[in-house]
Amino acid sequence: MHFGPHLLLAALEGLVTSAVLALTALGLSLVFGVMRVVNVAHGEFFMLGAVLAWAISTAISDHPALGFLAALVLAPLIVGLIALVAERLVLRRLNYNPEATIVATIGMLYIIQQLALTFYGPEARPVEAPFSYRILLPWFGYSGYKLSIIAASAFLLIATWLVLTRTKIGLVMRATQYDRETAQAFGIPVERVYAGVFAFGAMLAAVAAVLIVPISQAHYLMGQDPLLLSFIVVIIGGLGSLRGTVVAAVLIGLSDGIISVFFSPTLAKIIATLLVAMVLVFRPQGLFGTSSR
Amino acid sequence: MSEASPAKAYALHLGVIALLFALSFVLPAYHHGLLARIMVLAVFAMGYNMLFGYVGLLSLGHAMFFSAGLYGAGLTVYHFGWSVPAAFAAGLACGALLALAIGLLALRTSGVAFMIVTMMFAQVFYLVILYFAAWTGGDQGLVVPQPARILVLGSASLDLTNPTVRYMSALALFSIVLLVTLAIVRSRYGRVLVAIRENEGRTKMLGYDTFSNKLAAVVVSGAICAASGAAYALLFGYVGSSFASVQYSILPLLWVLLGGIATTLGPLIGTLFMYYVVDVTSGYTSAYLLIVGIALILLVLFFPKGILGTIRQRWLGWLP
Amino acid sequence: MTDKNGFFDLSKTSFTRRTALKGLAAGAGLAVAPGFVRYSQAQSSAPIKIGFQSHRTGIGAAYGRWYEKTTAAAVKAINDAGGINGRPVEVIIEDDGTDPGRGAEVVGKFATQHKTDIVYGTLFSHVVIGSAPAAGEAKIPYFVVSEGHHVASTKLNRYVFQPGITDVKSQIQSMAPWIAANAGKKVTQIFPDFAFGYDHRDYLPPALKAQGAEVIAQIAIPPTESSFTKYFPQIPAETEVIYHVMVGPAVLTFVKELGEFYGSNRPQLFGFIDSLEATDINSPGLEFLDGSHFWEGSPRYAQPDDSPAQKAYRAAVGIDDNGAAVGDPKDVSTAAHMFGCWETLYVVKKAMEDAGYKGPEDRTKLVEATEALTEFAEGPEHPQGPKTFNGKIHQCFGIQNISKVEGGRLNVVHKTKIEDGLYEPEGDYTTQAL
Amino acid sequence: MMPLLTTKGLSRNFGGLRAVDGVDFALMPGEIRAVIGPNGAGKTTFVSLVSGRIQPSSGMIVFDGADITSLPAYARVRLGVAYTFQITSVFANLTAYDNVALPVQRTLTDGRSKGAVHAGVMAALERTGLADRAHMQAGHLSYGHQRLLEVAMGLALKPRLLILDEPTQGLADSEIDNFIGLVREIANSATVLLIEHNMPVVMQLADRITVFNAGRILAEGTPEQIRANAEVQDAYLGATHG
Repeated sequence: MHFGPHLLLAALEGLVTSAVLALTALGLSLVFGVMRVVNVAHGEFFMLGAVLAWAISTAISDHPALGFLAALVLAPLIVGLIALVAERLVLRRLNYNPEATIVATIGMLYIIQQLALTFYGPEARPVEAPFSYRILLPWFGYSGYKLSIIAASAFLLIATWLVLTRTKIGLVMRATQYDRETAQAFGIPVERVYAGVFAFGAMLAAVAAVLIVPISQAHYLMGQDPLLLSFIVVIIGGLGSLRGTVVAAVLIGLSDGIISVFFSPTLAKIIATLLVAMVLVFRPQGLFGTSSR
Repeated sequence: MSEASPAKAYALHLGVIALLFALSFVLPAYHHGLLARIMVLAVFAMGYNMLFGYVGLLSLGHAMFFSAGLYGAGLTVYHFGWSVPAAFAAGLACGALLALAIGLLALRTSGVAFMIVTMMFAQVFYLVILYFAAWTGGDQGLVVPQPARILVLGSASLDLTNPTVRYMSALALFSIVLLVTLAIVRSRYGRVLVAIRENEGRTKMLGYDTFSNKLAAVVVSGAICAASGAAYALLFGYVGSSFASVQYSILPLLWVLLGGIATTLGPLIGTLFMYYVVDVTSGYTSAYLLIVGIALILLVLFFPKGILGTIRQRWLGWLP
Repeated sequence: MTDKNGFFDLSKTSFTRRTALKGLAAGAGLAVAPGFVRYSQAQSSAPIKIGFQSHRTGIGAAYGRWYEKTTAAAVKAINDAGGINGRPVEVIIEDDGTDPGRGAEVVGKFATQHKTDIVYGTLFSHVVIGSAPAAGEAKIPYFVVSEGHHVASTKLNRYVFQPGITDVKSQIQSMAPWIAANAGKKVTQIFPDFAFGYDHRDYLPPALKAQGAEVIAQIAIPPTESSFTKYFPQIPAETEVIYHVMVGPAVLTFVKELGEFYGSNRPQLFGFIDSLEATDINSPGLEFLDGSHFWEGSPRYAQPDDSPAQKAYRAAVGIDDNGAAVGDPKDVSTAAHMFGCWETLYVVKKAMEDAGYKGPEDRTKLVEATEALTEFAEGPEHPQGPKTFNGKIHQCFGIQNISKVEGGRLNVVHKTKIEDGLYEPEGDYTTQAL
Repeated sequence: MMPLLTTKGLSRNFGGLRAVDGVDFALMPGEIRAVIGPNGAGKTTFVSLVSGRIQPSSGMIVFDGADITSLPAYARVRLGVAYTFQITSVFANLTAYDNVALPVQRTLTDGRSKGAVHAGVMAALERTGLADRAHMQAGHLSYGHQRLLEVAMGLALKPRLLILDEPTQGLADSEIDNFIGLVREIANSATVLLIEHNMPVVMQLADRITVFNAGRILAEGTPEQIRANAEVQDAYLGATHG
């Protein structure tokens, strides 16, 4: 294949990765930014979203689109509820201590993973896409559903951005993020904000998973890579910066796609990871973060 | 940390070593073998604790130091036929040099960025092992040939595959590292490390070059972890990339947190505890990870300072 | 041995009752099984204990579950027929987490705590290689069902055997003549960028060259990859055959994306079924595979010319004509590999009986007796087909199947000969001390 | 006599704000110098520049004849520039003993003092009256004692220049009297640069006073001269007391 189309394909693939990554990472970033909690179990919420999507769409198997839509609504809600319970039972009782919450979320990771293995099983299971339209380009074919993921993700990101910047909920969240004590003094119910943010973060991961599952199957170990990538995106993008998170997700997604055009894939991963690490070393506040707070 | 009761502390540590020595003669074969492995991995945890517990630097990439030792020792034996001591030294040197390089870069960051940067460097290290599969055996790993695992000391030769020799070698390494750790922690240098953990800015204003001190701590920590890795390769005969994966960066963190952060004996206790929880529960259910997860959460909820940390806080304030 | 029925299956009411009934029936069957009764009455001979190192968790869990089912079936069959040397067989399972470190510990646990007679069962290569030193040091025979070339490479030790499944080097070599003659001469390989893939990378090109075909491109894909489309442009346009071998949970994605990329206008496809073990060939998106060919160790779908032994084996393990669990068509087995468990256990039985094996003190005799084996005839004990065994490299060699995807099932179109897969031994374990 | 500390054209900008603006300053050995000025006058920024906690935008700092402008903070401490924090920042989780042991072992390593850590620590604790609390956790000490511990740590550094940033803040009157005695004693062996709001303390202690306003030095002189200076009264004293 010629270089131009090859690059186009790599870019398209990169954008799909970016779209899913942006949603997942945004969830992590909110939790991290507002609560200062490093949620190691974030990838497992992602996995739960995919597994639930399989369960729901299998239960409603009349029409793939119907099952998928039901999953798109229900799976995040269930995951959000689970996150809420976890927040109540564990994180709150730890008073959101950074180190303690890392251990606790590692514990959650094990629990969720094991429950998925026990009840869902070790197989990778597919979910049918709501529609299967193959876009025929002059050089290659491309999945229409993949393009719709990009659109759906963009829509969700804009909606989240509007909520964060234009509504009272967003204001309250930002105030809590800026200074917990002061927010409390101003009568903001910090604990409720935290619970809401944690659940919302998990829901974003679940939505991302439901979107991706028709092209990449549900599997009980699928949460690992999104977790690592999301961490990277959050740090590169700068803490609690929605714009930074999205830009970083696009950057990571595209570079992942495009670097692989030029290098052997494992070498490409080595170079990409090293590059990102170097960015962190020499600009630890991230590319878009402000230097101090 | 105070100058009080050094005799008590040293007596306790020597007592633990004596106990482990005595156990060699009474333990059933299985537990004997398991304990040898636990002691080697407890060294890994002690190396991790050096940095995490005493300097307050939370790394998520220590698997790279462990596997630097593992491969440094394993590959020199496998490809060049080096002797056991030379291979061990090679592993140690690999870990220390890697730690120096990583420290110089990663210490420019702090907090969460430090966690992520170390994790990413470890990921690079892991991928490099896969990339050079022709040398490293990639994800399958390599078996260190049994005849090469014989330690020749003058006229005597010790077969590291023999259970008793292996146990005693593991105990020797463990004891040395334990006493070195204790000495460091109680030294002036240890006091500076704790000061950096508590308040780095203030420590600078007492005339300490905190960067160099932290760098030294990263190197010491990396070297100890590498010693553990090198011993693992030589004593258990296998090197593989799974030891460089993220999981093996998280494990020492867990062991240390369980046993008691910033306690000299905590890493041993944490490793021991975790191993036996997995070992016992896996006998009853394949869902033992569930139990591990629940145990972690309960521990962090009710014993946030870990087993030994809680004991120190409630009863034995003098524990180092 | 637990049979993990999916939670979501249970939630469907139509299955609940059936699953429960099935469980009851199985329990009743066990209680009245002749072997069971005999041993509980006799109690004269202690059981032979086999330590089963199983991938219950971790990346290998889908295989582990089916390996356990096959093992349970084989052990039941062996015990029903009087056990080994008149002694019943007892299987003790430990999870290795598909991790080489834990694997070595588990071998130690079998040897020193459970005091099993042998260790058996492992699939994933890195676990085998990681556990082999522990087996060698404990001097406990270690029978693996891994298909890796590691045993035959003679880089492990004298206690490790692979007598139930052909190694991958031999499999690849025996595929080459058929590919060159039937699929095409210009081959592009797509394989995972780790050891399993390297076997294919290294052994296929010379094998094809010997048949007058050539590999024109090799595309390695990193193990962490979950999306593959971006690699497809590297496939040269003149490619006649795409030779693909992917493992892990992302393989379905791989095939689907290949389908989206090429549509109906595709080169010939030849793959190793490893890509789709435990996956329904009729999953959405896999229509693309129709007309393509796969290597299969043992056929997943029942074939018209199946031997009575093959039929009996399928019934004993509990897989239907489509290779799925009886009663749950969605629970697809790892048929191409798991037969190796069945056959390995029968090899163990044969070797133990040849050696007059009485207990752990006879382990060296067992090793030598196993090394003395040369041939396994097709039959109830070896339902996949006849095999030869090379005692010097501890590896068996059998026939391989090439199957075509037609109408949503895999039909065997070619069976290779054992000779197609033979190669020069790379060493000799029997010269090592016991 | 050569000044111990001089700054030439020392400036520091924060964004658009010139917190310290071209300050020329000289301090003679053995002096007790007070720096006063209204809030935001740049006093703390100035001493932070001297101690090396922040880097100057321009200008030069000379200590004991050597240019230390580009030296990192810890290196200045080793030369003898000690700084005690405005906000108490003892190591709360360490014992008082360990808090003081840190600076003591530092000077021992540097060869600026001799003997054992233990003797040095106890000497510093005794001078500040904390000897009987040596094994208490610093965080459990009363506020006043924490301030004293802070001073003890400064002392233990054997400084040639001790910078005290608002040392009497939050102290009771009785404690302040003790404190004044302590600073006088310190001045026997070290030069003292004192930022202080409490004017009676300043007037009692200082040999000379430097007045900062808007990042610049407004006036400098003996306490009497400063008290008489009309400009200072307008800019500062008037503002505070009027």
